[in-house]
Amino acid sequence: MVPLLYFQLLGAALFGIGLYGALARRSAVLIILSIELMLNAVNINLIAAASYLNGIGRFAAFDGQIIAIFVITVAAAEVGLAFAIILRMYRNRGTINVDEINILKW
Amino acid sequence: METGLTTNLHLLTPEFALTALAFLVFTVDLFLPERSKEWLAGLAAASLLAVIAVALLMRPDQSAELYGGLMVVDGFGLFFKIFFCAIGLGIIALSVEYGRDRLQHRGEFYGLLLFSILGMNLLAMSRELLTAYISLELLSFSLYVLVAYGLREARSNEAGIKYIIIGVLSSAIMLYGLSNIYAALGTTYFTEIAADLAAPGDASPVLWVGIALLVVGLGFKLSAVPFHMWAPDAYEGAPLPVTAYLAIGSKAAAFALTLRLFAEAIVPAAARWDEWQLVIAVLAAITMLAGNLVALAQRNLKRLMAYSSIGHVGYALAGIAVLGSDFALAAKGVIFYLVVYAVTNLVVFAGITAYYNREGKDNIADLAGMADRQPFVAAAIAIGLFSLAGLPIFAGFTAKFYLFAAVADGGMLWLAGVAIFTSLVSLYYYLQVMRQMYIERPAHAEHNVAAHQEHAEHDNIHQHAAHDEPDPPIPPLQRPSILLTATMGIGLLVVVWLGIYPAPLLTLIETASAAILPLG
Amino acid sequence: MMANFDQVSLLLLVLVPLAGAVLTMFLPKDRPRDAWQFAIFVAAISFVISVVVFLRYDYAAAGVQFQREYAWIGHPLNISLHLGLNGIGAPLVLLNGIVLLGAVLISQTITRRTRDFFVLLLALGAGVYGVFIVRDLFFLFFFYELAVLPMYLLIGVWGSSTDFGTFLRTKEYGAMKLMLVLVAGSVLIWIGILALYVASSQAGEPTFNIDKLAQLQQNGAVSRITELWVFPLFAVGFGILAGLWPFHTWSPDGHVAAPTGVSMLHAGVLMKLGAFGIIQVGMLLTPQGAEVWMPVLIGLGTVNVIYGAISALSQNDLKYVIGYSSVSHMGYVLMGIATLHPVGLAGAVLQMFSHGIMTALMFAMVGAIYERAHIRDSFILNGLIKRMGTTTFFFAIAGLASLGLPGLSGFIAEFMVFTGAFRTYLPLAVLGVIGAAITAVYILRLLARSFFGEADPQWEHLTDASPVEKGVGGAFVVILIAVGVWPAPLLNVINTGVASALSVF
Amino acid sequence: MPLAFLIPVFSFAACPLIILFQRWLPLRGAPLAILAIAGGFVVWILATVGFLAASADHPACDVSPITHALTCHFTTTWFDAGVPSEIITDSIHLNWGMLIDPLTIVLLGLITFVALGVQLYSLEYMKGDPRFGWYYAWQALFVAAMLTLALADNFLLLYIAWELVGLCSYLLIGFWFENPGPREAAKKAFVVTRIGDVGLLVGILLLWVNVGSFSMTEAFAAAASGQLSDGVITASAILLLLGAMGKSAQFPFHVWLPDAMEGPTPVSALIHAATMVIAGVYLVARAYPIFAASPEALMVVASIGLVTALGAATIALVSTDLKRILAYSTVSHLGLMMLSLGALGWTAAVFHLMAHGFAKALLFLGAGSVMHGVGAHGDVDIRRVGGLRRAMPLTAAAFSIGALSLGGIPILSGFWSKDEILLAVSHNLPVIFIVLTMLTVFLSALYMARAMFVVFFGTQGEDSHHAHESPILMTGVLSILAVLAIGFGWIAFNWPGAFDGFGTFVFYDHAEGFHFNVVLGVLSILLAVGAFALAWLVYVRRTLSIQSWRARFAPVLRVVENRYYVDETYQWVIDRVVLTVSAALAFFDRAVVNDVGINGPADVVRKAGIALRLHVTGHVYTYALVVALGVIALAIFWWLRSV
Repeated sequence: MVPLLYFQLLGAALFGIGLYGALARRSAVLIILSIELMLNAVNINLIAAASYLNGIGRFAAFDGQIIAIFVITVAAAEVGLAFAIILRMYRNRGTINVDEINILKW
Repeated sequence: METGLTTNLHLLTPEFALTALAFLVFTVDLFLPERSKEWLAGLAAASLLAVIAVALLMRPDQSAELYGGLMVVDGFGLFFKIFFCAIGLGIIALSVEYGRDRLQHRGEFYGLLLFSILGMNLLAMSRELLTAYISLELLSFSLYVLVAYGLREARSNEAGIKYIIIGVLSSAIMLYGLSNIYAALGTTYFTEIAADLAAPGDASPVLWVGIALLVVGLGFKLSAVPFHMWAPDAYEGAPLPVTAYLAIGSKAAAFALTLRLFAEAIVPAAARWDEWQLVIAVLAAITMLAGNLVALAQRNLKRLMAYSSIGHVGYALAGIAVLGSDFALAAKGVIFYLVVYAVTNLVVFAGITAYYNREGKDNIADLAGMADRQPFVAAAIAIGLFSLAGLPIFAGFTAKFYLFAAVADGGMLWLAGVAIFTSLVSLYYYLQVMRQMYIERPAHAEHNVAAHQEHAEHDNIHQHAAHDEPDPPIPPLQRPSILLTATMGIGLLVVVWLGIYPAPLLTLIETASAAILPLG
Repeated sequence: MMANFDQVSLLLLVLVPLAGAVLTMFLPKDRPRDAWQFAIFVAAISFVISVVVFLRYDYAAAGVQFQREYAWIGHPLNISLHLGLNGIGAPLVLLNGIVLLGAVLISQTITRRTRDFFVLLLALGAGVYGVFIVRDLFFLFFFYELAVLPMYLLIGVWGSSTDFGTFLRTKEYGAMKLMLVLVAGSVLIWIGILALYVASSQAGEPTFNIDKLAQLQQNGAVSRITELWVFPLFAVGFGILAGLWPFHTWSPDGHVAAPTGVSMLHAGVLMKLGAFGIIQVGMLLTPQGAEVWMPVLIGLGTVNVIYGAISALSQNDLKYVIGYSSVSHMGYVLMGIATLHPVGLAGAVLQMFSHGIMTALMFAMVGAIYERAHIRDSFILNGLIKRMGTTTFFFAIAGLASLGLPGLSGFIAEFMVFTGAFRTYLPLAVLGVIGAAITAVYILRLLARSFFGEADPQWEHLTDASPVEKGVGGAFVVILIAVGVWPAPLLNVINTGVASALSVF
Repeated sequence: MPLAFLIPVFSFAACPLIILFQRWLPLRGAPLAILAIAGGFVVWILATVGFLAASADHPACDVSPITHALTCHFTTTWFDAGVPSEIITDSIHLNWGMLIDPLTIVLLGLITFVALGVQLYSLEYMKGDPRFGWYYAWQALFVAAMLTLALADNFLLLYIAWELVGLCSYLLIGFWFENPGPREAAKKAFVVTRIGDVGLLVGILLLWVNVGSFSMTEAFAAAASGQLSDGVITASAILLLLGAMGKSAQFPFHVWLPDAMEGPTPVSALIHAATMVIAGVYLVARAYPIFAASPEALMVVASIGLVTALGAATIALVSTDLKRILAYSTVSHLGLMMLSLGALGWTAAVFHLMAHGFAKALLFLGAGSVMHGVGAHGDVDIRRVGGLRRAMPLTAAAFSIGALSLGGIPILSGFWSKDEILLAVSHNLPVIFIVLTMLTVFLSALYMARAMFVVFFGTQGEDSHHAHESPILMTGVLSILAVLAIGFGWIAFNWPGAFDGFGTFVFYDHAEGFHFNVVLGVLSILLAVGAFALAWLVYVRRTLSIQSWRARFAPVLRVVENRYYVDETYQWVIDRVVLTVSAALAFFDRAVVNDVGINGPADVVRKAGIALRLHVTGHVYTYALVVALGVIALAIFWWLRSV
C-alpha cells in the first residue's frame, strides 16, 4: 500500500501552498482561505497517520480522525469570525486590501 | 480508563460554573437597558469571585485526572485558575468606566471576558495537545473579538484583522506540528510524548518538526520574537482594557501551558533536552533585545507597553530555558515573575486608563505635566514602571533577581547578563515616560513633541531652573473613578509587599510548581 | 537598655528614614514647611542613631558587630536580611547621618512639591544606610539601587538647567545620564553577584551571604579564573559610582543639574557607596582577582587625581569646579584602596569621611550663593566676601581642606593614602602628591577670583548665609578641624575594619 | 621645660577666640594675641633656663650621638594608622612631640621676641583697619605655626606647621585683598611655596619608606649610621631642600618674596625676619645629619645659596622701591645662610639667621615707620622721598643701624655673623665661591648704603615734606631692635666666666669657639666700608655720578631691573602651558569622554531601536513572512544541532 510518507509529503505540499497563498495574497479573504488550505493539510496528515498507526492511542485508531473533526470545526469557526471582522473593516474603511491596512506600524 | 470519563467531574465545578455564568451574562444582557449595563460588570465580577472561592476550597496538594488524562486538577492548575480569575477581576475594574464611555455591547464584552478566562483555566489544566489547542482557541477567539471591539475605530478593526490573520496562521502551524507529533508517536498526551522522547534511538525528523512547530505556536501566543509582530499593532489598536488583558492574561495563560508542556512532555526527556535548551535560550535572548530596543523608539504609550511586554516575555522565556537544570528553582522563578509582572502591569494600565478616560490621549508626550494634574495616578504609573524596570523596594526587583539568579544557576550566566543589560535599556524608556509625567510641562510638551521623539532627550533646549517661577499651574483633572483608584491602590500595595516580603507568595508557588515537578 | 538598643539599632538605621519617607507622603500637600520640619525631625533621629551606633562600636573587639539576621527567602537562594557593622562601615554610617541631616536642613529653600522632595531624599538616605550595614549581597544590591533610584526625580524635578554658551546641560540630561550610567554600573555588579552565587551553589551551599561567601572563597570554592573576571565587574561597577575615570562624567554634570541638598548627598555619601562596595565586595569576596587587578585600579585612581584636578583648573562654574575636584578626591580613595596597604586603605576610608563632609560643605555654600545670585559663574561672581562673609569663610575652610591643608581632615587622609602608596607604587604616589599641589592652584584661583577681590556693585544685594546655613556650615567646619587635629577616634575604628579587610590577602 | 609646648599653644588658642569674639573684645581682641605671644616669650625664658640647667641625666634629655648637643624629647601619642598584627606588618604611629635642643631654643627666642615686637608695633600701624581683629587672629596663628615648626620632633608635625605657616602668610600677605596686588601676591606666595612643599612631602615619605618612621631622630640616626643608601640620602636631602627653597625664597622659587611686601609692613617684618623664610634655613639646619651624609647635597645647597645671594643682591641694587630693596636683601641673605650651610658653616648660618633676623625686623619696621610718616600705603619710591632724618630722626637712626649692621660694618652684629660665613666658605669650598661671596658682601653693603642714604640723608624728596615721626610705640620697638642689631653679634665670642660663645652652645657635631681670620676680616671690612663710602659720594655728596655707567651697562641693567625675567617666565608657563593644557583637557573630557564615550553607546542603542522598529512594517503579510522565516530558522537550527 502507499507508504505514509507520501501522504505526509502531500500534506507538506498542501501546507506549503497554503502558506505561499497566505504570504502572497493581498486580499484578507483570500489570505484566510489559504490558511484554511493549511488546515486541510493538517487534516490529511492526521487521518493518514490515524489509519497507519491503528491500534495505538486511547480511542482505538480513531484519535486522528477525532482530532481532524475538531480541527474542521475550529477552522469553520475561525473563518466565520475572521470574515465578521473583515466585514466590519470593509464597512469602516471600504477596503480589505491588506496593503492599505497599515495605520498601525513601527 | 473509561471510568475516568465519568467520575470526579465535580472537580470541574469552577469551569462549569464559569461557562454557565458566561451564558448568564449574555442572557441578562438581552434584558438590560443600555444605561444599566454596569450591572453586568458586577455580575461578571461576582461570578469570578465565586469561582475563586470554589477553587480555594479544593485541595492544592493532590492531583486528579479527568477524562482519562485529558486534563488534570492539581495545585498548578488551581494556582493559575485563581490567578487568572484575579486578573479577570482587575480587567473588569479597568473596563467599567472605559466601557461606559467608549464601547457598545458591553454585555457581550463581559461575557467574552468570562469565556476567555474559562479558556485560560482549561489551558492550565490540559495535559493533552488537542485539549490544549481547543482551550487556546477558546481564549484566542474571545480575544480576537475583544481586540476588534472598538467597532467604529479603524485602529481597532485593523488590529483585529492583523491579530486574527496571524493568529489563525500560527494556529494552523501549531496544528501541523501537532499532526506531525501524532504521526510520529501516535499520541498527543504530554506524559506519553515524554516517554517516547526519552526512548533510546533517534527520533524521526517528523517528530522534531512537530515539536518545533508546536514551539512556534506557543511563540505566537507568548509573542516571542520573531512571532511577535502582531503584538504591537494589536496592543495599540485594541481598547485599553483589552490591551491590558492581552499584556497580562493571554501571556500568563500561554506561559501556564508552556510550563506544563515543557515540564511534562520535554524536560523528562533529558537525553534530548540540552539542544532545545539552547533554542529557547536564543529565542529568549533575541526577544529581550528586540523588545527592549524597539521600545526605545516608541511614541504611543500602548505600543510602548507592547514592546516592553515582549521584553518581559524574553525574561520569562530565559527561565523556561533553564527548566532542565534546576526545575524547581526555574519554575518558581518564572511563575513568581509572571505574577509580579501581571500585578505591576495591571497597576500601570489602570493608571493609563485613568488618564485616558479623562484626556482621551495615549501618546507618551501627552502625559506631560501629569504629576500636577493627576498626582496619584502619575505616582502609580511611576512606581509601576520602576517596578517593571526592576528597581527595588518594588516587586519587579525581587522577581528579576530571583529569576536571573535561577537562570545563572542553570548555567546560563550569559543569558542572565543579556537580561540584565536589556533591563538597563528598558530603564531608559521607562524614564522617558517618567520624565514626561514629572519633569515636562504641557505648555512645553506641545511644541516639543517632535523634539522629544526625534532627538535624544538631552537635545531639547528649554530650561526651567528650580528657582525661577514655576509655570502657571495646570488645572488638575477630575479624579479617577473609585474602581480604578482602588485597583491602583491595591496593586501598589501588592507591588511593594512582594518587593519587600515575597516569602508567602513563594510558598504558594512552591506547591504550584511542585505539582508539575517532572519525575524523570 | 543599651544592649537591647544594639539589637535593633542597625534595623532602625534603615527603618527610620524609610518610615519617615512613608509618613511624609501623608503630610498635607500645601504646607511645605511642615514637610521640611518633619524631615528634619526624621533626619535628626537617624543622625542620633548613627552617632550612637558609631560610639557603641567596640573597636577593641573589632569584627562585625550588632549582627542580626532575619530570614527572607529560603532555599535555594538562601537570602536573609543579615545586618552587621564593621570598622569600615561605622564611620561611613556616621558620615551619612551627618550629611543627611545637613542636606535636609539646607533644603529649606525647596518650595515646589516640597513633600515629594523629602520623601525621595529620605528614601535615598535609607538606601545609603542600608548599603553600609548589610552583610548579604542581595540586600546590599537592593539598598544600592534604592539609593540610586530617587536621584532621577530629585535632579529632574528640582534641578536646574544651565547654558554654558558653547554647550548646554539640561537637568533632564544630567538626571538621565546619572541614572543610566549608575544603573549600567549596577548591571556589572549584578552579574558579578550572580557569578558568585553560582560558584557558591556549585560548591553545594548556595548563598548570598557575604561572610559565608568569603568563607567559601577562603576554602577555594571560587575558582581563580572566576575571580579574575568577576573582580573587574565589581571594580568598574562600583567604581562608576565612585567616579572612576573614564566613567566619571555623570558626576560633574549631575552636580551642575542637582539642587543643593541632593548635590550634598550625591558627593557626600553616594559616591562613597562605590568605594565601599569595592572594599566590601570586590576585595573581600574576590581577593585573588583584586591582587591581580589592583595595579590597574591604582593607575586609574591616579588618572582620576591628576585628570580631575587639571580639568577643575579651567572650569568657570563653581559646581563644575567642585564636581571635578570630587572626581580628583575620589581618585585618592581609589588609590588608597588599591594599595592594599593598611595605612593606605585606612587613609582611603578616612578620605571618604573627610571628603564627604568637605564637599557637602562646599556644595552647601555654593548653593547658598546660587540661591541669592542665581548664577555660579566664577568669572561673574566677584568679591563675595563683602556681602557673604560667613559663606566665604566656610567655603574657604572647605577649600583648604580639599587642597590638603594640615590641621584639616583632608590632609591626614591624603597623607595616609600617600604613605601607603609610597610603600607600594612609589611613582604613582608622587603623581598623587603633585595632584594635591594642582588642587591648591584651582582652589586658590577660585577664592581669589570670586570670593576675595573688590566688591562688585551688582552683588550689593546679596545677603549672607541664613542662620540654618550658618549652623550647618559651622558644624561641618568644626568636624573638619576636629578630624584634622584628632583623627584617632575615627582611625581606631577604621583600623580594625582595615585589618579584617586585609586579612583575606 | 616640659611645658614648652605652651609656647605655641597660647597663640593657637588666641586665634579662634579672637575670630569668634572679636566683636565684643577690647581692641578687637588684639591684646589677647599680644598676651599670648608675651606668655610664649615668658615660657621660652623659663624653658631656656630649664634647658641650660638640664643635663644628660635629665629623664627626657641626652646628648645626641649625631649633633653631640644636649637634646630633650617630649612626646605623647597622636594617632595610629593600622594596628600592628600578624596580618599588618607595617603601620604608622604618630606623636605630638617636642624636640628641644640649642637650635630650637635660639629659634624660639628669635620668633617670640620679634613677633612680640611686631605685634606691639602693629597696634599703632594697623590702627583703624576694618579687619583689625582678623589681623591679630592671623598673626597669632602665624606665630603659633612657626613655633610649632621649630618644636616639632617628627617630620609630619613639622610638615603640618610648615603648611600652616604657608597658609598664614597667604592670609596676611593678602590681607588687603580688595586690591589685586596683595591678592595675587598672596596666591603666588602660597602656590610657589606649595610647589616646594611637594618636594618636602615626597622627601618625608621617601624617608619614611626607608626608615619606617617619621621621627626625626630615627631618620637622622639611620642617615648617620649608613643604614640608608647614598642614593636615598641624596634624593631625600634634595627633596627636603626643595621645600626649604620654596619657603626660604631660594632661586628659582624666590619670586614670591619680593611681592609679599604687598601685605602690611609689620607682616613683611615678621615674614622676613622671624617666620616663614627662616623656616627653610631651619629645615636644612635641622635635617643637617641627612645633608651632612651627602656631599653632593651639600654642594647643591651651597651653589643654590650662592646663586640666590648674588642674583638677589644685584636686583636689590637697582630696585627703587624701599621695601623691594629690603625684600631682595632678605633673599640675598637667605642665600648666604644656605651657602654657609652648604659650606659646613652650620653655626655661622644659624648665627647669621639670628643677626639678620633682628636687623631685618628693624629695617622693615623702620620702613613701615617711614611709610607711616610719609603717609604712604604700599610702595615707597626711594627717589621721591629723601632727607627724612630731620623729620623722623629716631626712625632714621634705627634704620641706619639696621642698614649698617646688615651692610657688615664692624662691631655691629651683622659683621660678625657674615665674617663667620666667609670663614666657612673659604675653608670648605672652591675658591670661586669665596670670590663671589665677597662680591655679594660688597653689593649688599652697597645697596644697604644706597637705601639708607637716599631715604634719610641727601636732599628732601617731594613726598617727604609733611613727614612726621611715628608714635612712641613704634619707635620704642625700633629702638629695642636697634640695640639688638648692634649688640647681638657680641655673644659670638666668649666672655670669660660669663658665657663662652654662641658657637659652644649652638653647634653641629663639635663645639666651635670664636674664630677670626684676619685676612678675610680685613677684606670684608674694606669692602663694606668702601661700599658705604662709595654710596655716600654718589647719593649724598653727589661728587661722582653714575649716569655714564648706567648708559654703558644699559642692556645688562635692563635684564637686572627686570629681575632676570624669572617672573615673566613663570607667567608664560602658567598662561601658555598650564591653562592651555587644562582647557584642552576639559574640552576633551566633555567632547570625547562624555559626548563620545558616554553618550555614544546610549545613542547607538537608541538608534538601533529606531532602525529596528522599521521591521514592523504594518503589512500583515510581512508579519506572516517573518513567522514563516522563524519557522524555517528554527527548523534549520534544530537540524544543524541534531546531525
